Amino acid sequence: MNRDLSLLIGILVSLLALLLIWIFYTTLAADPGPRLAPLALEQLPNSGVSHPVTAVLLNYRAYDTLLELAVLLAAILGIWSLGPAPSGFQPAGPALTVLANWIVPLAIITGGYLLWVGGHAPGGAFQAGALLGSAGVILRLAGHERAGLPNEAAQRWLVVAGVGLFLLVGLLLAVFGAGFLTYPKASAKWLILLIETAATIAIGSTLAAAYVGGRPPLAQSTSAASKDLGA
Amino acid sequence: MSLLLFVFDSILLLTLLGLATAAVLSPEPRNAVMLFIAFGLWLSLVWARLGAPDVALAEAAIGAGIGGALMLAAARRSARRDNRRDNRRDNRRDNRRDVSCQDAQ
Amino acid sequence: MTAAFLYGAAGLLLFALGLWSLLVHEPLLRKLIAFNIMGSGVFHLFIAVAHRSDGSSPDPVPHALVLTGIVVAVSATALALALNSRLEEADAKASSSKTTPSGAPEPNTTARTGLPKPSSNGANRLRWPSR
Amino acid sequence: MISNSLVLPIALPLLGALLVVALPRKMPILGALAALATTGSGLWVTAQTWLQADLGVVLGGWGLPLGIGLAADGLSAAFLAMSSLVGLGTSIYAIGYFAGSERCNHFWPLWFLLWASLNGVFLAADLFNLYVMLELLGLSAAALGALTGSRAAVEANLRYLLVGLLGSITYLLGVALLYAGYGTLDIGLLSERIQPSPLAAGALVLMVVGLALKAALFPMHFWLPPAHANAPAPVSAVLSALVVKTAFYLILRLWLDLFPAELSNAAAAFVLGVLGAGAVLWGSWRALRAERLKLLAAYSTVAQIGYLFLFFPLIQATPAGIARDDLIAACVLMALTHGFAKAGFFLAAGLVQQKAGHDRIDALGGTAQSMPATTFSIALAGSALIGLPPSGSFIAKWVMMRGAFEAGQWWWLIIISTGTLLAAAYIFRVLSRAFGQEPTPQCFLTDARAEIPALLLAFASVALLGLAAGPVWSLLGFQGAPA
Repeated sequence: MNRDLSLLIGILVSLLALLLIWIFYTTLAADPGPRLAPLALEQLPNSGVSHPVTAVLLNYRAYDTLLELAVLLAAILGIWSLGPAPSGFQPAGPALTVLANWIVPLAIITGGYLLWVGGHAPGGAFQAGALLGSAGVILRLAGHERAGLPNEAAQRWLVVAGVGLFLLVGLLLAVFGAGFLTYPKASAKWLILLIETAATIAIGSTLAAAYVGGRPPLAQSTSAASKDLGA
Repeated sequence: MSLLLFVFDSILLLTLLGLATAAVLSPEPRNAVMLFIAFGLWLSLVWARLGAPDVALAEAAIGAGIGGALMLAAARRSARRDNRRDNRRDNRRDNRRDVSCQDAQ
Repeated sequence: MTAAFLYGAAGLLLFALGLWSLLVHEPLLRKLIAFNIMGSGVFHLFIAVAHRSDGSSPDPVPHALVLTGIVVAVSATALALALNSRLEEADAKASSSKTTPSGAPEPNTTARTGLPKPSSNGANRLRWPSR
Repeated sequence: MISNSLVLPIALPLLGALLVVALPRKMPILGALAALATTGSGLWVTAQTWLQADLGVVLGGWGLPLGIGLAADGLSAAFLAMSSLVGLGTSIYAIGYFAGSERCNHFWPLWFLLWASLNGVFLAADLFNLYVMLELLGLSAAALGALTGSRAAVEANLRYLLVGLLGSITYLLGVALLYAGYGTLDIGLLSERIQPSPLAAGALVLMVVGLALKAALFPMHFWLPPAHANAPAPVSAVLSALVVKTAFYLILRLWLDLFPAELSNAAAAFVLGVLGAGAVLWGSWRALRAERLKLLAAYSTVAQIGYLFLFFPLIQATPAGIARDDLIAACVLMALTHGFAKAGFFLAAGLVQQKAGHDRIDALGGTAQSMPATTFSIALAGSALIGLPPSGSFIAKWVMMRGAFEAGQWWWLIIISTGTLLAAAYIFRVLSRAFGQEPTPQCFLTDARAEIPALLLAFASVALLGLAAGPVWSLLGFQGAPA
């Protein structure tokens, strides 16, 4: 891009930044007004978890989280629609293989721990899922073509697991309970843990699949079926 | 707020802005991604200071970790493609030079 | 109050820095880094606002929003990179087929939309076209 | 239970997406069933809103500031009805269009995610939830647009994805500022608390600019024509008819419901009107010059979005009362008419492209002869795009011109009439080519499954919305349609 133009844009953007900072200053100087924090903390004992962020994510604003998992699903479906994955890396040298053999189980165990601890301390499905995903990244770097993921048909189930279970719980609660995603107080803890587990698995496998970067290689049986479908 | 804390906050933020500027200004893709990962990790440090350990953890693992890994893979792929293309172009130029040499002889 | 202002202002600066880079830099990877920095700026503002009252515990709602935002941003990055890699593949194929003179333009697509032709120098650039 | 049904237009397509991902072998059947269920639930919500009252529900059982609200009033219901009917038509068309293609596997799940987010935007009452919805919309729309896999399509949709991301992050910055100032994300609560202040003004500008980028308002429209013209036909139809409308719908919603009147004032409305006027003139002109049918349709979308923004200065200048209600209803009617007409137009253009192997306007001769029903659809949809009676846009333009006259803003009249003339020119250019040869009578329908949805959508834009515009008024809670 033209140097003068980029300078001009720079000046305009700086002015915008100054304006925004001034606006922010006037906002902070004014009365803070009502905030959601006291309310969120007050309702915490009824939410089924004792960690406020998890309560917001999976109870008060669970609908947002459901949709966020759908965004992740849209991304991986978009990636798959673009064609098969590029070929993987060469099988790694002994050092990386040994490292992968240590790190991957460690990441999975830590992920499980983070998932469990999310109910009452920092942690939860996203952090745990990210760890699972990074385990997949390391596996792919070490030469595993599919980043430790199963075949295509199973991957399809894995990436929908999070939204699927979430939505199913929500709809069942709407039909038999108080309303969509309205957990009964008694079972809230277990429902949240169930949803979080499915979400962790889905997030982990989706992130790993995104790193693979394309449609998984078809297994023998399903490839025949999809040919039928294509015909 | 104590002066010490103010200085501490300022250093945290200046480093953060410095890393972001460096990441944005770096023309070489792999360096830019490395700087971006460093920025993400530093950001998670800042968020931990602001009492948001959950978000700090997620930013380190997802934003800097997975996002960085994705970008790094892309930077490496495009670098490899550029190399291959440059090699091919060099080969072609060499061939042409060979031809012209033969013509001259 | 001062800390919240400092941190919030830094978030706004990050947003502006990312916006500038997104507008002026052409390679896709740089645009994506810029977009991620813009996003981080907005998230940073949320976290600073959550931290506002120095005494009490921070507001968990913005924290949850930012967690959601981070996952959304990484999803978008992954999709954009996949699209870009597809584009680079197409360019690599096009430039390798150009070694033979039969590099016939694909009918009905590029030639007709008035889109920029595949850049021959490889590094994939994405302009905000005005043509 | 009735307010729980608000969830269904979002949950059912989401469920459909999951099912078609998990069970790819059952794809077309599952897809058709889920499409029917989605349409049914959308129309059910519309009917409830129309016959009874506005619906609202706060999910999670926590009450308002903490939970996320869903709401359906007349405005949401009108757009929801459009997305339901256009979505159903497109789904049926897609069964035929993608038959025998491997792309079918990728179309259905992404399309259901897109549909869920469309309905989700129309029903949302929470600013952050809208951000997530907009991102779901942007990602699935860009992925769908790139489905043809051609270089042009991938590049155009990569740009579309980035522009969408820029738009939604700008919107999110506005939301963050509002949260900093007022501590809530619910539109209803916020509208009670919000005061004219630098903060509110800044948030308004950020949110409207971000959304205008996604709505392709001139001069931020540059990404739209290549993205819409290179997508597969059913995708182009939903992109043009529905996806850009969501951003427009949100601007209208924020303008009418959220921000205080001191901020959404005459000057701001005038800016939007001027940009709309630019879109009308530039979009129509480029449509006239376009060489391809689908590119013509895409530029025509730019122009039609422009008309919608012309309503803002008029709504602003008219005092509350029947005249203002008429303008708002006419604006919605215009958006709906364009939705149906453009969907029908793109679906028909897709058939022409499939049959002829190209969609160059100059080489369309004989289309009327070989595909009479499709040509008829293009003509019907075209008459709605021009604004000929009895289409819905005729009534909308009539109300708009009357409003401009009464508000003393005569200059908009020039824009509207110039745009209409240009639209007539580009539509008749297509039709004159299509009727280029002596017609020999053939079967009216050549491929019923694909041609009927296009025909019905085009027909709806002309007859349903034009001859029976009254329901739009009563759905919005206003008194009868203007004579």
